[in-house]
Amino acid sequence: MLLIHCPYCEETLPELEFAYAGEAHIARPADPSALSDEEWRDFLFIRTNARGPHFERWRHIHGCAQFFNAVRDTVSDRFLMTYKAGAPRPDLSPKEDAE
Amino acid sequence: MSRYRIAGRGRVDHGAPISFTFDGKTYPGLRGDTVASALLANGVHLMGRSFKYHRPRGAVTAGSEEPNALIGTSRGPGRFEPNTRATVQELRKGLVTESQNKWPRLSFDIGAINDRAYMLFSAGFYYKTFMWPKSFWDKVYEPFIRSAAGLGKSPTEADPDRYAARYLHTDLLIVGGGAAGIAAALVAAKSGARVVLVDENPELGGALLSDPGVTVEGQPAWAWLDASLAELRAHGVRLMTRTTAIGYYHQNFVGLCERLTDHLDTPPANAPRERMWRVRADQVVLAQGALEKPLVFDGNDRPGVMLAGAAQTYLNRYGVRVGDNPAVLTSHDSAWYAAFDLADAGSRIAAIIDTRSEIRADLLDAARQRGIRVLQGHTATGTKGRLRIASVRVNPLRGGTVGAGREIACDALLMSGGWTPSLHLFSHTKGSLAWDADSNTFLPDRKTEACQIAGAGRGLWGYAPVLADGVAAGLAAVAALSRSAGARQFAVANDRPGSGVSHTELPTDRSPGKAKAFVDFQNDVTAKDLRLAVREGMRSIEHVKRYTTNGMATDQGKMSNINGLMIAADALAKAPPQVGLTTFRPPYTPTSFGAFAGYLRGQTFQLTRKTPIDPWAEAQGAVFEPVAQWRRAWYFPKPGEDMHAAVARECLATRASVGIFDASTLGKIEVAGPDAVEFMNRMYTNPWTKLAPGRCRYGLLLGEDGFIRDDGVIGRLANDLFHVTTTTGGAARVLNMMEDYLQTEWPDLNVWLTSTTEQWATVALNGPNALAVLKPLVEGLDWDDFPHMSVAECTVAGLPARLFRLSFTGEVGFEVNVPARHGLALWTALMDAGKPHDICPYGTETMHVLRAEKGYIIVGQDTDGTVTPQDAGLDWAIGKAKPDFVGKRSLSRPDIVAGGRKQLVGLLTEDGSRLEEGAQIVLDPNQPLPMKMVGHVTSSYDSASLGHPIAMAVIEGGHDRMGEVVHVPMPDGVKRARITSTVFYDPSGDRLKA
Amino acid sequence: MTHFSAMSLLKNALTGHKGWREQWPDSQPKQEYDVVIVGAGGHGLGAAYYLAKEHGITNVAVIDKGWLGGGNTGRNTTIIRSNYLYDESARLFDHALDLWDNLSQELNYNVMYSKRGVMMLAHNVPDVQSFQRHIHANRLNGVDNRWLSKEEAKAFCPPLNISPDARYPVMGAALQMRAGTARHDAVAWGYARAAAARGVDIIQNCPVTAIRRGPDGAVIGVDTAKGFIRAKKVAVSAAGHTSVVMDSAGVRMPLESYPLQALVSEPVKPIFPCVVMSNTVHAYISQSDKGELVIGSGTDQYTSYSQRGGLPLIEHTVAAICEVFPIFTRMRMLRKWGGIVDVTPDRSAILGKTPVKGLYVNCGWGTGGFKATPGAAHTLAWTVAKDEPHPINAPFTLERFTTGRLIDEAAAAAVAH
Amino acid sequence: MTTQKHDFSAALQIEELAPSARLSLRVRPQHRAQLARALGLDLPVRIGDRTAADGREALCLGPDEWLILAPEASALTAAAAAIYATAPHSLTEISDREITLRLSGASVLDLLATGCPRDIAALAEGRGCRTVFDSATVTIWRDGPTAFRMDVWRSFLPHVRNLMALAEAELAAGL
Repeated sequence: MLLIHCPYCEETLPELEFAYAGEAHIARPADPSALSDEEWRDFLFIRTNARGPHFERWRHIHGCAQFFNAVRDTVSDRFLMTYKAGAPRPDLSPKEDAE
Repeated sequence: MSRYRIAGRGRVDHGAPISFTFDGKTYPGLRGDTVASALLANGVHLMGRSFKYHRPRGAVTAGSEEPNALIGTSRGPGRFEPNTRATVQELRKGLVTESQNKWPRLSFDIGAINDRAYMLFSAGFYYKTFMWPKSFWDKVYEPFIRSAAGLGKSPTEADPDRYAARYLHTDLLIVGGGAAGIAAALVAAKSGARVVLVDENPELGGALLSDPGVTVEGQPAWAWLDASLAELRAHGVRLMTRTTAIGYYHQNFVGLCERLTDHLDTPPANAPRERMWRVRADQVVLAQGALEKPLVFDGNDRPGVMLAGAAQTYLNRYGVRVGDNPAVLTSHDSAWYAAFDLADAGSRIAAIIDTRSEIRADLLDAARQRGIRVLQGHTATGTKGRLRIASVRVNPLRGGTVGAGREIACDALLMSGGWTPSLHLFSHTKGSLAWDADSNTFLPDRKTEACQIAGAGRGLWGYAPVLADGVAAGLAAVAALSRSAGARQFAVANDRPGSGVSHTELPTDRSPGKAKAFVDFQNDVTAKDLRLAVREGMRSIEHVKRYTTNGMATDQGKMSNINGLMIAADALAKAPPQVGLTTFRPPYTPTSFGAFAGYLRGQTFQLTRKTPIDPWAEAQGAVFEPVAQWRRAWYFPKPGEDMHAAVARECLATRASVGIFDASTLGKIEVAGPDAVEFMNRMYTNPWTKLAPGRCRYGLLLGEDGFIRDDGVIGRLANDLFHVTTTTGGAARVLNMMEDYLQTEWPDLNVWLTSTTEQWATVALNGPNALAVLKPLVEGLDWDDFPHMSVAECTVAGLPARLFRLSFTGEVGFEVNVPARHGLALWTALMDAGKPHDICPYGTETMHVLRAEKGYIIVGQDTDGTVTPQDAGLDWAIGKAKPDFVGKRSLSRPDIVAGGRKQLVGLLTEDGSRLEEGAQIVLDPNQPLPMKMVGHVTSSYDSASLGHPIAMAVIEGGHDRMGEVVHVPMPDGVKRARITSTVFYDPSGDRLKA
Repeated sequence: MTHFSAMSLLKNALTGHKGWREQWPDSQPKQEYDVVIVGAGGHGLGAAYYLAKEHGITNVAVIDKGWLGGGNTGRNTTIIRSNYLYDESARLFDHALDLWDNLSQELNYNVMYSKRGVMMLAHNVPDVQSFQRHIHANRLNGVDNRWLSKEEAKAFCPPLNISPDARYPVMGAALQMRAGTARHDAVAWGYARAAAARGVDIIQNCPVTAIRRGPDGAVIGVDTAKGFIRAKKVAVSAAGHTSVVMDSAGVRMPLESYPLQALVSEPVKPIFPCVVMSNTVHAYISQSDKGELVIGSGTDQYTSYSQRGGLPLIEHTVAAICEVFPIFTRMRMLRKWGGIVDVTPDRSAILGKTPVKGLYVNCGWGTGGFKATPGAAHTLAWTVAKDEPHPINAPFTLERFTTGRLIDEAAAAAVAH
Repeated sequence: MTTQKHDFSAALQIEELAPSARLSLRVRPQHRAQLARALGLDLPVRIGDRTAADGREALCLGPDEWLILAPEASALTAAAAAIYATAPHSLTEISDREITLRLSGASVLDLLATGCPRDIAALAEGRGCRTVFDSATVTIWRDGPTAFRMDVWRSFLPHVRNLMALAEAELAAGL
């Protein structure tokens, strides 16, 4: 069972309080009607499925109820960081060099 | 007392005799015995039969790694379990045990015929045969293979015992209560940290319990143990025995299984049998010690052949000599001490046979003092004895050649192939291992978790270094907790240091192809099986393991993995690390299903939600159905009524006068805020801007993929306030979906969502007399401004209420919402008010029938996650003018706008019979299989009101096929059905206008 | 290739099994192949076998980052069935079932296909409706699947608890008699041996780091830990790792990889005669030839390549088993493990051509890959050989996610109201 | 509904409390102070913090969410409604959504540890949290070293009580 740091509660809590909510930073297009079928497919279905650091969303469903973002290494399952929804996608390159 | 039990010796209670039965025979034992130690005390070595060859076997170990001595244990009805390790099961009053995998009896087992034909049962033999004739596989071969395998018998009765679970948060978890673990705890305890020390055995102490001669800090080992444990208790360290760390999960989450009652004569009432501890520790110290390796030689599995360390344990912990004249066969110093202890206890050591030519002088002296014959540089090439070893054949080794063999008589053979660290939990964390060429074994290397490994668990030997290492691990853990503690040193006297060499198969002068030199005892995997696997192209240890089943027995390879690897590597002419080690899997030792299930059994298996009106329904003898997490009244049978009769009566009564229905399970969401209407416009397909306060509207919710997800009637209570209802099963899903869009896509909107599902109890009234029943109870409502599809706040029966006027039946209908605590009161008030009108309570089945008569869909029944609004004939619910809403874009994808989609229609059979829900529809009933299916029946009921059955179906291009006849091929013939509108009852809707 | 038979076994037994030769060589890569298959699981090895046997294409390499059969092929609960709802799925899985039926003889390798019957339990009205729909659809598709009353279900599987007081009482069951289990390792080994015998190279411990494309965009080969390997065609059959491999060819996939756990009990004498699945309580169980109860769990909620799973999920899985089969609480779990399953948005596979010339993909099998092995392998070989869809895999395109023609078996079992 | 008292060993007391007014307040940070004034109750900003004033209690459950307890709701709703125009918010009465249990006694932490994955012992006195007990979302208030309140959704209560009954029996058995 993972340990997850909720950026709103500022506490590190057991996974059972949280619900996974899929890949992060896939914003819903402002005007879907302007999109081609391929562009719309990309939004709906295409996922990075990263092996390594993965940008993803979680919801503190049994807590503050907030959705937030996280970077988790999908090989070790270890969280590199969590941050509030709407915050910019963090740049990981220095971190990757360090590894 | 049997001559094998030494009065007063060991940690058993010689003043507390306990008798138990094994295969029907009663044996004496002592409090503190295991079944194995008690049987050995009675001179019984034969305890089981092996898996494949049914060879006679005795206990080879004294612990949880035992592969041979597996027994069935029982304590009355429902309390039988197979495959229990006799070396772990403690004696208790009335314990009944039996041997396994034998017929007719342990001492004479027909299955042992396999042993005669063992050459046929080589590794992977079953892949190569049993293929002809093909039909024989199911009928003959497979049943034979299955019945031959399988060790013990499964329980056949439900288990009356309880199981428990507990979360535990601690600073430091120490796994293993031996010297290293205790030393780590002693220093950590002083740091003020919360410390938990667990051990799988009934007592803490580990190997010290088998080495009473060792002196620590000037005290005999056992006295030092008592003092140390007292000190730990004084510091509030939580000491847990009979508790196995079964799995090491992410971020120091460790599962512990505590065995609470299996050792008790009479467990206290309601006591759980086992408890699963879900531990989260900031730091973990793994001090699990090492496992002794068997030596691999012909006949190394005969009853009486056991690990030297086990014999030493039986002697010193249980006061049991495993034989009168045991021989010792070893490649490691540790076995010499076992020999000395046994000799000092009165056994005549037949010989110490050591494969090494160079032996430590002090060991040789100690042997000489005891008059023990020592054979250095010797190998063992065979054993004799049918159900118990009678002799071992030994040969001198001279420069790689094996000299002439001679028989040495013995009634036990104590072997030691050296020791390998217990790496299992460390491996669960995916920590990497490093091969240590000196000790020929794997040691823990790179860590992935916040843990320390101490003592024999990382290859150390002897109490002095192990205690020091435990201190170091304790200090490291304390430092990692940013606490501090003082170092400690433990002076050790009479230590038992040791080293050794390791082997593949022992050298032999006989044909290795004939040798039955076992590596995996339980699975009967021999060295030659492993070499055969390699010869057949199995190059990875994973392939070798799976091909031979080496290491897949219930000891999970604790006995066999390293020996198997050494032999496979030798056969591949590779270094062991290049061949790799198989992954250790949780649980560390086999763990009962009950312990995993914990409280999740029976009525607490999964939660059942009940409405405030549920007690009334139950008292009325309602039949319930599970709907999502809820239980709902399905129908209310009168005496003698079946479901069909009850539902027909409920339907007719509702259409004729008035019916009452508990709708409390419907999801309810309060959508409030200045942007509420904008939010509703974006979420639902319908337009909401023009909906006036006080009015309500059917709402349709799509997924972004354009398929129907949920629906419900939504009331606008005020400009900024909507009362949304969802399906029963969809409530949580819909709220989560709304929150998702609100928080992540549209955080700018000033609107908030609150679940009010359980704030309100909801009672539906339907029927021509619904108004007459309700009206007298209502206050504070302007009936002149309350047409169909209205909502208002008022009081009903004196209770604050949200009153909806809507209909899911086609009759005049209302849904009364009152605060949940008043739900039952409202229900009874309406029942009373309805008496003059023969008000009829109805359940979900009648609700389904009534709505189907009107063609109202049920999401999840008439839709299946692939249905668009157009498919369902709900285009009218789409706000065409709206630029966007969730799912809109998907509705214009090529295959969504393409023709031939399955569309919802009504169906009436020509012979007036009822169609089966799920029945498939074809256009040409005479085509061969596979038939081209154009749709299926989604809903089908007998309509008492209409006097004939009705059905709804999705059919390709159905909306353009009105009036056409389609065919429904059933096993008993094809039914013809005509496509109709989905509205069967009161198509003009007059009854609503009443 | 030594022919396997009772005779050859006996003959070798008498000569101390000296006669057996390796079942497949440990090949080193050649410079060029007609076809390179990425992923030496049952699907990839099977495709190589059928390419050689049915299409005469033998200059084929199957490359794996680890040992053959070490992925999901060797980590699943070995359930085989074909009683799927939609025509597309039913055809594909029933094609596989037909091939399973004769696979031991075809490969001269006993894969122990055990037609024990797969029984799926219905615990509520929507389950019943869904299963009836499956049964009717299967019947008209010529797929065997029939309805059992709860008493019939109990008779077919005596350990079953059909008490009406259960939290999820059994209301009946759908039974496919042709379905069952097989020995998973034997499938990989059997295909490997038969493919190698026809000249296929099996290259193990050789991670494919990238798929290389030429100036015209077509595939020209793969970069591997053992250097560049030229190939006219490349088929990716890498399960959980497909996204990563395809990404190197510039093809982004609608896939997510989730941890899936399974477990076995200690072995016991025969007690469980069939396979039982319950989607409502999430329990899947059968008994292996060895006597172990083999139990499948659900996927963890988050994507992962760690091949580890959490404890809570296992607790719920075991609890579900004990709820449906109360006699098993005193059985012990011997071993549990994790795999990585690649899941598509509609939980159906992607099998066929890609936008890249010469590149083919077989993925997205989720938890259902093992049962499809021969069918997937057989039709993939056809598509690679002919560069066109096989009638059976034609619906399982990548395009369907653009056009909206999804094959959503899971959604069809959706429950609300 | 009347308060159901139960006769348990002093080690553990589980009782259902009589209902009182409970409201869910949602408001953006910039309007928090206004609402606080209107409700006559400071609204803490740190999730888990609580405040109390003349019979009213507030618990911060999220960045924009507070749980308000009061003897009676209408006064609060009226006061809040009065400033809605300048301080838009959502104040929803949920008095009947949950039922509150009072849990107390020496072994109360053990009881909670049978169902709560988070470290409840680490929850400071005078604070609260929304968390999960088995599969039920609950709100926990710590009122003393061994004194807690637990708000449980009404329909989940029978399940939670069943589990607690098992735990009680187990604790009484002493193993």
